[in-house]
Amino acid sequence: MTATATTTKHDFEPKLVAFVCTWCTYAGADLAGTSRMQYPSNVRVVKFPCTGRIDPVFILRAFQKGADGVLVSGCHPGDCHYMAGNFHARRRFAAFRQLLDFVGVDLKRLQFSWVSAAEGGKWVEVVTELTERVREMGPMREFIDLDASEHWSAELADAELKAAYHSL
Amino acid sequence: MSRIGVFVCHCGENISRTVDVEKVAEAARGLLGVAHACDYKYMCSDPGQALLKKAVAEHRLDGVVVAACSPRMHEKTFRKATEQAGLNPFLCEMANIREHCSWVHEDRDEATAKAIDIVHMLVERVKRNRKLQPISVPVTKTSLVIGGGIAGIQAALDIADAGHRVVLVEREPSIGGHMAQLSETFPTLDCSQCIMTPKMVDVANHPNITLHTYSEVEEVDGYIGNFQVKIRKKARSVDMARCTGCGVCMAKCPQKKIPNSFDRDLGMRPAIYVPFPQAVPNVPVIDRVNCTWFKSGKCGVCQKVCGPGAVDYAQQDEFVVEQVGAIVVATGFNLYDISEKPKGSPIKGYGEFGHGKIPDVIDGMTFERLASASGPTGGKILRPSDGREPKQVVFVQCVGSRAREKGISYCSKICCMYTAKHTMLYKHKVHDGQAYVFFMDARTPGKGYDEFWRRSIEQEEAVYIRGMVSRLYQKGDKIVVMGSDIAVGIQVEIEADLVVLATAVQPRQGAELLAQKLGISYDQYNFYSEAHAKLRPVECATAGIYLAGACQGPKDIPDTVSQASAAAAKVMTLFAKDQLEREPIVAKVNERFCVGCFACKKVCAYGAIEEKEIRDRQGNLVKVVAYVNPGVCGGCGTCQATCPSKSVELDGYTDEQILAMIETL
Amino acid sequence: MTQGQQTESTPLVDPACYAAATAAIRAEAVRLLEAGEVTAVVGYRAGRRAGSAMPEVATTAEAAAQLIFTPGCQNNLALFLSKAKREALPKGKVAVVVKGCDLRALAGLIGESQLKRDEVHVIGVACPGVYGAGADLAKPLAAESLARKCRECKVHLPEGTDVVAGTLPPLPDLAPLEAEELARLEAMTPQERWAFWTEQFARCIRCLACRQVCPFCFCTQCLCDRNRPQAVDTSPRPAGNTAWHIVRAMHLAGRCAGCAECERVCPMDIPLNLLNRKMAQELFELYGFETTMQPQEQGALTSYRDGDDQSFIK
Amino acid sequence: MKNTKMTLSARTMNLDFVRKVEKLSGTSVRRCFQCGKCSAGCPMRSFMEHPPNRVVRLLQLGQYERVLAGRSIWYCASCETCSTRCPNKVDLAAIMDALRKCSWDARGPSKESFVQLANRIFIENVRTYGRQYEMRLAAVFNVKSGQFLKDIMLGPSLLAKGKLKMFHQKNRNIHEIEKIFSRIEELRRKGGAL
Amino acid sequence: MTAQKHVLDYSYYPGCSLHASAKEYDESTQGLFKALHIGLTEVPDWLCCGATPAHNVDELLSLSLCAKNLELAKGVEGDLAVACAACFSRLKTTQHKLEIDPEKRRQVEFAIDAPFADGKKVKHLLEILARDFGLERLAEAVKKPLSDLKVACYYGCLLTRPPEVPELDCIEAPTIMEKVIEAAGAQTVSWSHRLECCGANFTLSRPGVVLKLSADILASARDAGADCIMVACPLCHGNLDIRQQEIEEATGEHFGLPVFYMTQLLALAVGVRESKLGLDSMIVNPLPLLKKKGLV
Repeated sequence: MTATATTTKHDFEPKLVAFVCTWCTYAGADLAGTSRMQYPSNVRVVKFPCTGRIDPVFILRAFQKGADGVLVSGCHPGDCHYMAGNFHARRRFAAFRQLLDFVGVDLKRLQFSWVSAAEGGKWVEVVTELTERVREMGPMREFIDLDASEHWSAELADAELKAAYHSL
Repeated sequence: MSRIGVFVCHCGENISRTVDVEKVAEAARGLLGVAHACDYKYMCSDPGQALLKKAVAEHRLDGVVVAACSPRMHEKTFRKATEQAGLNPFLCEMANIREHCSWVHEDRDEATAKAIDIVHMLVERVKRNRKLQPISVPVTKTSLVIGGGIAGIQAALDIADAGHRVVLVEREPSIGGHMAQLSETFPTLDCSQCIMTPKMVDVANHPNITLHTYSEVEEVDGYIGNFQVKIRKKARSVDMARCTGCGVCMAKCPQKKIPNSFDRDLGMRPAIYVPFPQAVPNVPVIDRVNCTWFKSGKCGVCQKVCGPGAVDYAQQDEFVVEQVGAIVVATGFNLYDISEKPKGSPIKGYGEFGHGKIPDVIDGMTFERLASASGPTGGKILRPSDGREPKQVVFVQCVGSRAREKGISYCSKICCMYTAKHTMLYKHKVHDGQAYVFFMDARTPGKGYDEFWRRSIEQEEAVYIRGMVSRLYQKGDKIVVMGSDIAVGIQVEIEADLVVLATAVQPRQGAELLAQKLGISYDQYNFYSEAHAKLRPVECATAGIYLAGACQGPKDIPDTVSQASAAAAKVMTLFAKDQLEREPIVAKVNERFCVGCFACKKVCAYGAIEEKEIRDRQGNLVKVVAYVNPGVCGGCGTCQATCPSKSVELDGYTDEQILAMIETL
Repeated sequence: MTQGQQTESTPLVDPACYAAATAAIRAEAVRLLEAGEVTAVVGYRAGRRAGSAMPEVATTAEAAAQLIFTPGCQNNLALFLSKAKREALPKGKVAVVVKGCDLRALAGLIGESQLKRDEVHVIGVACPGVYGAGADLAKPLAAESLARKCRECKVHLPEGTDVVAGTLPPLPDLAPLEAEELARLEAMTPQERWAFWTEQFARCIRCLACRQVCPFCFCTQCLCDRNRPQAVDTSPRPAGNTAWHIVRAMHLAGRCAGCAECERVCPMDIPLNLLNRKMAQELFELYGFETTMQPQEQGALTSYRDGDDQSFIK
Repeated sequence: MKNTKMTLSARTMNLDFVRKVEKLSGTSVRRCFQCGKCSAGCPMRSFMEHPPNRVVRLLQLGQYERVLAGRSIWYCASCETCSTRCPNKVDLAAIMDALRKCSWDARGPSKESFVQLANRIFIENVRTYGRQYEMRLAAVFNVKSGQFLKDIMLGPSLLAKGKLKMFHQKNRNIHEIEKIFSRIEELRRKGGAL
Repeated sequence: MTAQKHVLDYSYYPGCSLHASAKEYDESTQGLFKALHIGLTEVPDWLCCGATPAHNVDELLSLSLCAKNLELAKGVEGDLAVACAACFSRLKTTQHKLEIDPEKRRQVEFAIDAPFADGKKVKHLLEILARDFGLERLAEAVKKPLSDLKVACYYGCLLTRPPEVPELDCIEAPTIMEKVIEAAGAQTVSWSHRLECCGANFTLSRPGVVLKLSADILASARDAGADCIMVACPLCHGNLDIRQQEIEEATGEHFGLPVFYMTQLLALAVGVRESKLGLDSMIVNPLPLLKKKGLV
């Protein structure tokens, strides 16, 4: 978090996206700014009214578009400006991360956090930690490779399939 | 093709020290759809804003990105400037390159690269912004107040004094609520009736207040500014217009031995009665369950003696529909009954305290009636069993409250203070009597409260014993109290003449039913929930409905009155304008695609989503879709994230906008 | 039949139980149509291939008398009652034949306001199981030809229906192949799982039969067909396919009735039900939520509790 | 006695005794709300069977026998830590003085005789000599308490250092002292004394 | 008396101990005050203040004895200088109680058969040195600074109490002893048991109590790195010095801390002859320490 942390150059700089709610985490990140705390510049913030608005598709899309890590952050339970948005989000993401895990996405690239408007320090900590972790892991190859790969063109190993193909 | 203008602010040196602002402007210029980009020392200054307005006109811009500080700082400033330049204010977005960039990074290249990315994201976003118009909802400037206790009375008077019409609905035959039952009030020992009855009369005489007593809210429809309320006026059997309140009917009624619940069944009343002499309105009501006429068709004395001919046995329940713009809920509380099984508790009441079967074990409200000058004993403290004056009185606090296994985990808040008051009232009336109080903690946060409690010990010589009572049982004409003094660490036994239990404050029975009618939320105990525990403590999550008093949680009189006035102030704020205006960040439904699964409705914390029928020209039902009431929608967007087909969209945060931002990665 | 004699190829149950169910369905269907209680009965009739069956919307007593119930009755007929498919049926109250798994779908549709309980007469059928993919329909149903979902079915006997056709014969315990497969995948490293699913999804030709057959894919406009904005690539390439299947699994989480029709109809044999089962298992472990044969007011992901797990949130 | 149940009634709570203690000590017993700060700081706490706060609590309940019977009041060192720090300005040190006086006057049934004995000898010394003579004080105490050899090792070294004087100084105010004592006794006989 | 005029003059109430077990306190006080040119005139034929035993069982006796002494002191010019913390506390308390309680005053006046002598200011030696004489003047008078000596200042319980009586210093965090000895060039240590009770009252009846309490105090001073302890009360001194060896034997711990009276150290610093300090009366021999520090 000091000057040395930011001036060190690394071979790989990950791209991070943070989906944050405007009332708590966005404000917490603002506080980190007004307190002149330092953290890696890898993160790009997308502001939402509430974590309840964040669709899992956005996370998927971010990975597909080249994000190496995704952070989702909102108000602590009970602090939601809209009363219950973060509670719904909590369930939605608990399910979604299990799904991603099941299809083989390394969950170390996906971080969830509660950062309140008063927790500038926690924002810095969460972003720094995720950046460093993802930097260590290297680029997220999976979706990039997927995007580059073409449609299935399996060999006709199956005799039945071969016969069917040749009869066309 | 969009024509976006990008304005990069130096913020003095706050941004330009670490971000190469010229480079950011140059990069912005290269973005598709950007028609103009420049940088300036202070965008928020007057010349900075003038620069923006000039550029909008000169370059015919259709969107603006100001790359500067946090939108929480200056979004309003720049949206206003954009509006003055002739664009819809919602076509202006801020790229936060100060708090999120220049202030938190030191490497100039990195910070500049990030700033360019942030600007790019916002440019893509603003290209997809829609023109939004502020939402306005008409407001009916009449308020409904439910409950005629001190909370409802205070709220009604405040709103009525501000010049707005108030409809006050009270379930009982008279307003007054619990406060009318109290003898004296802490911490000043004012006589409750003395300070309460003038307010009750004010309500009755107020030209702006329509009072419906012996009435209940039947149905509530609509939303903030526009509620329709159906009120059931229960048949009183007495014509309010004709009755003069002379009281002859009550005097002549042959049925005189009906326990009066107002006096906690200690006193008796006739079948045609007012609950207490100062009742407002002073119009009796016939208790049809106990009235001989209604039971057997005989008697009819009251009708015969009534000069004005007000007694009307044929009266039916009536329904009144009122249009109101705001609702204040002030339905108060019930006291926990030790013979009852509280909600969610596996245990049936307090067997160890005799299940309410010991006649000289009473609750605090009964003690109030005994101590009240207008009560059944004329203010003398007498035992219910034999009418003797008790010389040893034991008070037990936290009965029901703070008893998790009894299903109530909360503190009832008022018991410590009223028990202290009871010990004083007792000492004032029975000089040679001794009061004992078993307590766990004395919770006296309030102005003059702790001093009051200490006074009961230091001056009125009440003996406070820290420790809960294990058991009570009748022994001869005494009640043996088995307790422990945990400061000494030994058991204590007292043979009491009278035991007074400070029973828990609970929500009104059936509180949840009213909540369901109103569409407001309630907690695990059925207390009504406020929108925010700290910042919106008098508002319900449902817009236009406000809370006052103990229906929200245990409260004493000062807190209740404060909250009632606060609720009234909220109503007045709402009524200050003819139209309710609000930011247009609300959800909208695409009715073409909505399949009416109502997942959105399930997740909406505001109850903003309604079911809307789509009919063809012949009036045949085509389908049922969701409809977002823009007056009620809070704008969180949880509905959109939940909707499988994305048929509901939050203006200002559409999928298109968000995905476009992600696309820039 | 005792446990000891059971092998993968011995007949699972006495075929007479299907005949009994068939008779009961016919009787009920004929009665309903003749009495005019319903305008149609959605059931099964024999297909052209021996042993196969196909959905039938019977509107006359004659047609109703042709209804059957056999191990070939694989289709989930609840599908016909979702709004998207409702046009296939005549107006008015209809009756539908449902197996236990189909009934869960029907209950789900009621819970999601797609139909009202009183609009439908539900004929439950005691179902020992149906054929799986690639089964020889000429042979009686045996463990080897039983659909994978049926091997560990917990809803052989529908509950809460207007009538139940047939009775349930005793059934043997069979190895839960699907659960084993799920456990096998769960035991893999993320990289191995990614490789597994990449291989699976790469085959997908985006025919969308899975969507077509799913009772819960009742949206008139699918998110994944949209191009403005485009959240999921529509072309049948690996990236878009992966996204499609992830989004579909997410949309079905807490809703999927487990009928496994998506997997059955997939021409590329992608084990789609594994995804749905995984989600159901997680929601049960996290929130104790299960899809049931009775409509539920709140879904797993449309409700919450204050104390929900948040150990994954920093 | 210590752990037996308390039965509370107007009869069993000796509030007159409490009032007497309040008068003697000039402090209110009822003010105490049992925060325990006195016991928290009391250097003698570990020697007492009733910690200071409990002494006050028993007084509040009028349980004077329990208080006087114990040795707690005689183990108070009069360091006044309790009075100094009490949030309610309950002068517990003064209450202890008052309780000891009550016990002393009543020749009460306290278990603690050594402290009482030392006090008695001290006061007798003052009465006889006008000043305190440690040598005599110690010697008489040892004889009366039956601990003849107590502190025997200290004696010679103190004597050698000149710290123990063998002989008393003559005090010209000695008759004044006797007068003070006898007047107090007179006052007490009349029943007017504190 | 020397020819030089006194800068200040006081009447003096030494108390019983200073004429017996604490005679070095008396000697060093006399020596110090002489060196500083402060006059001390002992109240003739003063009486015992009654100390703890008197007020323990008979408040009236305690008040009467003190009132008698105050009356005697009236005969000598100057404020009343008191050396012993216990006497000081009793005298001040008596003044306070008789001021606020007319009933007690009436009875005391009857007992001593004289009107109560108001207006005599009772001052502890510390107060005289720190305030009346002044720390600057005290520092100027120092001839042999105690530079290398690390002193644990022990107030004991009674010096600053009770709180109602016009205070000598802050009740809970007094610094007056530290200030005085720092003026003499010494270093002071910060330690935890400055105000704890040594159990003085029980030295005769329950020595076990004293051993326990005093052991804690000694250990705390030692652990804080003190070379020695400085006291301003003969009772404290009695327990910490006279019983130190006994405590070491009982606890098995080694302390070896000389316990000085405040006046002994100050007198040493202002150049009073060593023989006038009563160092030889101390049970824990201070000479090795003082030699090590080059002070004797």
